[in-house]
Amino acid sequence: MSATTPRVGVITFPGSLDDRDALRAVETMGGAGIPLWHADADLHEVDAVVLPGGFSYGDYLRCGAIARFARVMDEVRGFAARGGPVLGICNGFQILCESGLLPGALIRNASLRFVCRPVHLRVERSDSAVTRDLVAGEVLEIPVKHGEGQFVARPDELALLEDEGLVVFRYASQGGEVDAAHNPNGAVAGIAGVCNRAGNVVGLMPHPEHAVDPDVGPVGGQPLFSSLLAAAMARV
Amino acid sequence: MVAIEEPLHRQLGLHDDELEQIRGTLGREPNRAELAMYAAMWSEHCSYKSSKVHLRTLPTEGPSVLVGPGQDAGAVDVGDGLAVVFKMESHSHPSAIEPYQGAATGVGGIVRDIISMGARPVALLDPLRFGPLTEARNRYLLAGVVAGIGGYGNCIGVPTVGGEISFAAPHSANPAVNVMCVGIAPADRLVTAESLTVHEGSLMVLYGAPTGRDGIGGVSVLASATLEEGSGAARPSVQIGDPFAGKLLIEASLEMVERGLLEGLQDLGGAGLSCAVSESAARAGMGAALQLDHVPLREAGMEPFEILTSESQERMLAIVSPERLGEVQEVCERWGLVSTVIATLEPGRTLRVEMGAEIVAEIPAPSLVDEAPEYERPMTPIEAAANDDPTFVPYHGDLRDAFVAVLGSPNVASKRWVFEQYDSIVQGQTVESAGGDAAIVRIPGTLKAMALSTDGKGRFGHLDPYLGAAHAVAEAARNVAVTGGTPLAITNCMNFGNPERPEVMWQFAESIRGMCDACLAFETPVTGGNVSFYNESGDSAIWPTPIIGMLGLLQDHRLRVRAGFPTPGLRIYLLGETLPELGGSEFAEVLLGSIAGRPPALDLDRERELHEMLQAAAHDDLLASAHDCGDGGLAVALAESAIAGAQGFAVTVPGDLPSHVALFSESASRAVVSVVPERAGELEELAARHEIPCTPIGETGGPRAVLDGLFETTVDELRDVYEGAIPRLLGEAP
Amino acid sequence: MTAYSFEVLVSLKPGLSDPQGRAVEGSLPALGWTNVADVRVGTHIRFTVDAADEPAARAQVAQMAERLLSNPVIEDYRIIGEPSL
Amino acid sequence: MTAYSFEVLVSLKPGLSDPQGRAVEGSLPALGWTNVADVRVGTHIRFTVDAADEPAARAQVAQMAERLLSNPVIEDYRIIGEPSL
Ligand SMILES: Nc1ncnc2c1ncn2[C@@H]1O[C@H](COP(=O)(O)OP(=O)(O)O)[C@@H](O)[C@H]1O
Ligand SMILES: [Mg+2]
Repeated sequence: MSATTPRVGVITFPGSLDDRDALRAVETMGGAGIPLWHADADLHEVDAVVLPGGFSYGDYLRCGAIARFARVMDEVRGFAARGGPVLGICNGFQILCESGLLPGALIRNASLRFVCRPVHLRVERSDSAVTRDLVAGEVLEIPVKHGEGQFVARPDELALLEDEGLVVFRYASQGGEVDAAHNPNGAVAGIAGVCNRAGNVVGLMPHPEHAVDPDVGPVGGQPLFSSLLAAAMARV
Repeated sequence: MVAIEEPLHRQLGLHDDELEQIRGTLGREPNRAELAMYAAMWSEHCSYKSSKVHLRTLPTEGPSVLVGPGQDAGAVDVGDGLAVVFKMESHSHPSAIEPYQGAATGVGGIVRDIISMGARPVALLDPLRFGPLTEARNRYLLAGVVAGIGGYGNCIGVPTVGGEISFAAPHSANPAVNVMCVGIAPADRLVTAESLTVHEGSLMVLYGAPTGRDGIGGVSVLASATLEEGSGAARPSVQIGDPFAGKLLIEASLEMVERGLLEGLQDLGGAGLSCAVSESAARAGMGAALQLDHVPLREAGMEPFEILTSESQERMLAIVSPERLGEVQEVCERWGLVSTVIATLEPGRTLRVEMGAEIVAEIPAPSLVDEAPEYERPMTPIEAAANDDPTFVPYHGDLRDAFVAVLGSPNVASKRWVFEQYDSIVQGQTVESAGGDAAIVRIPGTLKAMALSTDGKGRFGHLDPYLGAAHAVAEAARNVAVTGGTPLAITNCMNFGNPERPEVMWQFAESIRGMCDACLAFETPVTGGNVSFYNESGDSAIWPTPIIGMLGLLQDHRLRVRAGFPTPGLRIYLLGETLPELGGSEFAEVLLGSIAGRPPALDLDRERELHEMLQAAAHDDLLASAHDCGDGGLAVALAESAIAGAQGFAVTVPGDLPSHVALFSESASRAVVSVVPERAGELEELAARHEIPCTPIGETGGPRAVLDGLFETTVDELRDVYEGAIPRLLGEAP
Repeated sequence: MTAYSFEVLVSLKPGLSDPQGRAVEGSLPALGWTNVADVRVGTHIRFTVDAADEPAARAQVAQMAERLLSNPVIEDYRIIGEPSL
Repeated sequence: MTAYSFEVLVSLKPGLSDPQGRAVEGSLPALGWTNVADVRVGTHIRFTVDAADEPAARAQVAQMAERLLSNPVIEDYRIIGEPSL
């Protein structure tokens, strides 16, 4: 591994499930995947952090409610404040919202059922940590799998979020149309992913780590990881 | 209902002569705790006392079998130093009482069987049986069971990649909920009875959830007797699953196995601590001293017999040498699991249980494990009714309507509503999940993949239990073969009524005979399974329901064959021969209201020849698609290939059978394949070499589905019927 | 007709394992709360009922709690009328 | 020290969509209840706190509700002391 391979840390919380998958995706896309442990007070000098999918603490009480108090989250907060790229996937997104690092919250799907299927996402901005290799308006195919992925925000918060352009991805048709028929969970305004004001912290419900290997699914996650690696590279 | 005046042993489900045997073994009167331990361990569910004599006849050996029946799960060598570990189990009785928790804890239980072999669980499949969805209670049960399987499986990070569901009236009172779990381990690291390295002074460490009054008498009460109306008395046995703890158990257990910290490992399932401790001691050929005071309890004031037979979920028992105890406890703590030393292995064969200063039980461990009674229960054949075969009933209805009705029948229609509630992709190895013929899951670090299928043939088994079981094995193997995989071995779950009724026992024996013959023909040994009796209410039993879980292997997952027509312009062939066989068919049930006649014949050699031909074709990358003909016959196979590939077809139905018979006969040993025109000759030659009838029937392409001279429709209409049927029945479709 | 407000609190029957409660309880010490015990997590349903009088409304709420809002196989419920919220 | 019992009732803020509440409300008419409105489903957490006195206990419960038991971005909470159950 060359000295310039970006190091991407993937945090394992008790109940994380897609942590190995995220590490594999990082490696597939040319990065060095570094396992991080929830109880550690150390990010091991990584250049980017991924909070993976799963059911941390069983999703008991609320998704992400308990994991946000993990010791490692103090480090993640500091890393994010210094501009470090942070990606939260599914449960990782929920943890970032619970931590206040991202706006909004995620509640039960409108159907009240878990849903696992490929969806299409429209890229809304090309300057976040995971979309710098993309252009706004592009459509990616990536699977979702969640029971509590309905993005919600108070009306005032939602208006602010839209005004500031913090929406990174929306559920859409293959042609890029955002409508109820292509929204798997009832998310307000079709919101699938958001970022913070600086654009370095991004969360999304779909699973890009399950969309890099063409043998087992679509490949819409590849540009997200290549963008994340580029953002990490900028810090090497 | 059990009368209050019944003596204790009978209340616990022990017969008088079983009590006599216990007195003989102990040389004295058993006390309450001892009686409870025997009752649990000798229950039908734990001891297989009614089924053992029949199970013994099954073929269990083969060159690739590493572990056969008799342990927590079977194991098969798949090369590259790896073993696939798999097993199926029923959780039907608990699911009938509380569908969500019953199904969820069923998943937890079978997953722990796989862990206890030292294997990482990598796939789940869920064969289910319900009553018709026109009844509100059946819809409630379906929704609850599916949510429960997803609720547990999704939360522990094991993908649910397949399963099957069918609906029949006899399952209204008794749904069948079976779950199969598949794991992978290095072959030389399997934890088995043979790998036990215990010695005097080895410690038994209980870790996981605390013990409560869960399912006390669960095995004996729930799964070893008929559920009476209301089932009120069984309610305290309902258990709440904790998938979060289940996930922690997977990680902590596998870390301990990988680091070589353990001498043995055992899950806690039926009969709880009684089973885990006595089995571990008996397998080691030793005795044990068990201290109940050290068992972490969830509730105050638990009696010894309650602690001994509690079936609290999410617990495991590790056997550890004293030098490794510190490391074992450190692993548990890091994963947030409570662990305590509860027992020590001792010389002799006695299991001694202490609480406070008192000895509350003292039993020879082997008497619990190996000396349960065995019964050769009486059997009475059920005569098949004569002259009611639907094959020869003239059909004057509209064939297009019949096609739509069969395709939209809940047994045939898409189960997307169900399988989209399951995480089928976690772990990143799922090449194909539910919706195809067999699920395809890669074996990490190799080009190989497992091809997994579960099958049962309800109506066939009802009409002829021998043929029903044989067809189930054949279909499971065919599902593997159409993907290009080689069937390796099976596990099974035998779901039946009350074995004390001679008709049920006969159905069981016939099913075993059918399974046995088919497994011999396909050289797919039986590596394990589970028997679920007493699936009946009043005097109405479920249909005999042997469910087969087939493990197949693909040498190169990139060569696997899909079910859908991928492109236009392909030649479509029917492999195999359609005979006039509508007995027990979907068509007969849906259009004629008939569940009668003889199921299709099954020529096991011919079936095997078809599998070998399909494997050879896949190996040469000859097929554009392959899909077996099952429920709904040729018509449904064509529709499913068209829907899956979003390609229409124009087909001429071959042969001179009446059209409805040709379309809907469920003759065995058939598949619909497609091939690029340039290679059609190769396919025909290959078929000829295998002596498989190979009939060109049409071409793929366009938006329409044309059955030449009969009728036509569109792929869009077929998709709407197929995908919409179950959501419409559940009141959720537009 | 008057609109009466009710709340129904649903919790797992005593004796049944409550994984959620256990997980929440387990997380508290790390947050500095070491003096909390017996955590049980349940559901809480709030709604209004149009009825002629309070007893009629309450009778209906009991029926609703029994048949729909709780699962009597594993849960108990409790009704609170007119919440202050 | 005394053990004080508390319940914390957590519900989604008014104005936010409540999928569970909507599902319950939607299923009522089929069961014959057409006079129910404004159904909201939330969480209900019960526990005991060891404290020197009731105000101390209550102050801690408020902190717990604020930091862990509810998500202030989308939820409100209410504390009930010493439930009658
Ligand atoms: N139908 C069957 N066919 C073959 N073996 C079976 C069958 N049913 C049970 N067995 C075997 O009997 C043993 C005991 O089964 P079971 O009690 O379900 O396992 P466990 O003790 O792990 O729960 C297992 O090894 C199982 O594979
Ligand atoms: Mg077992």
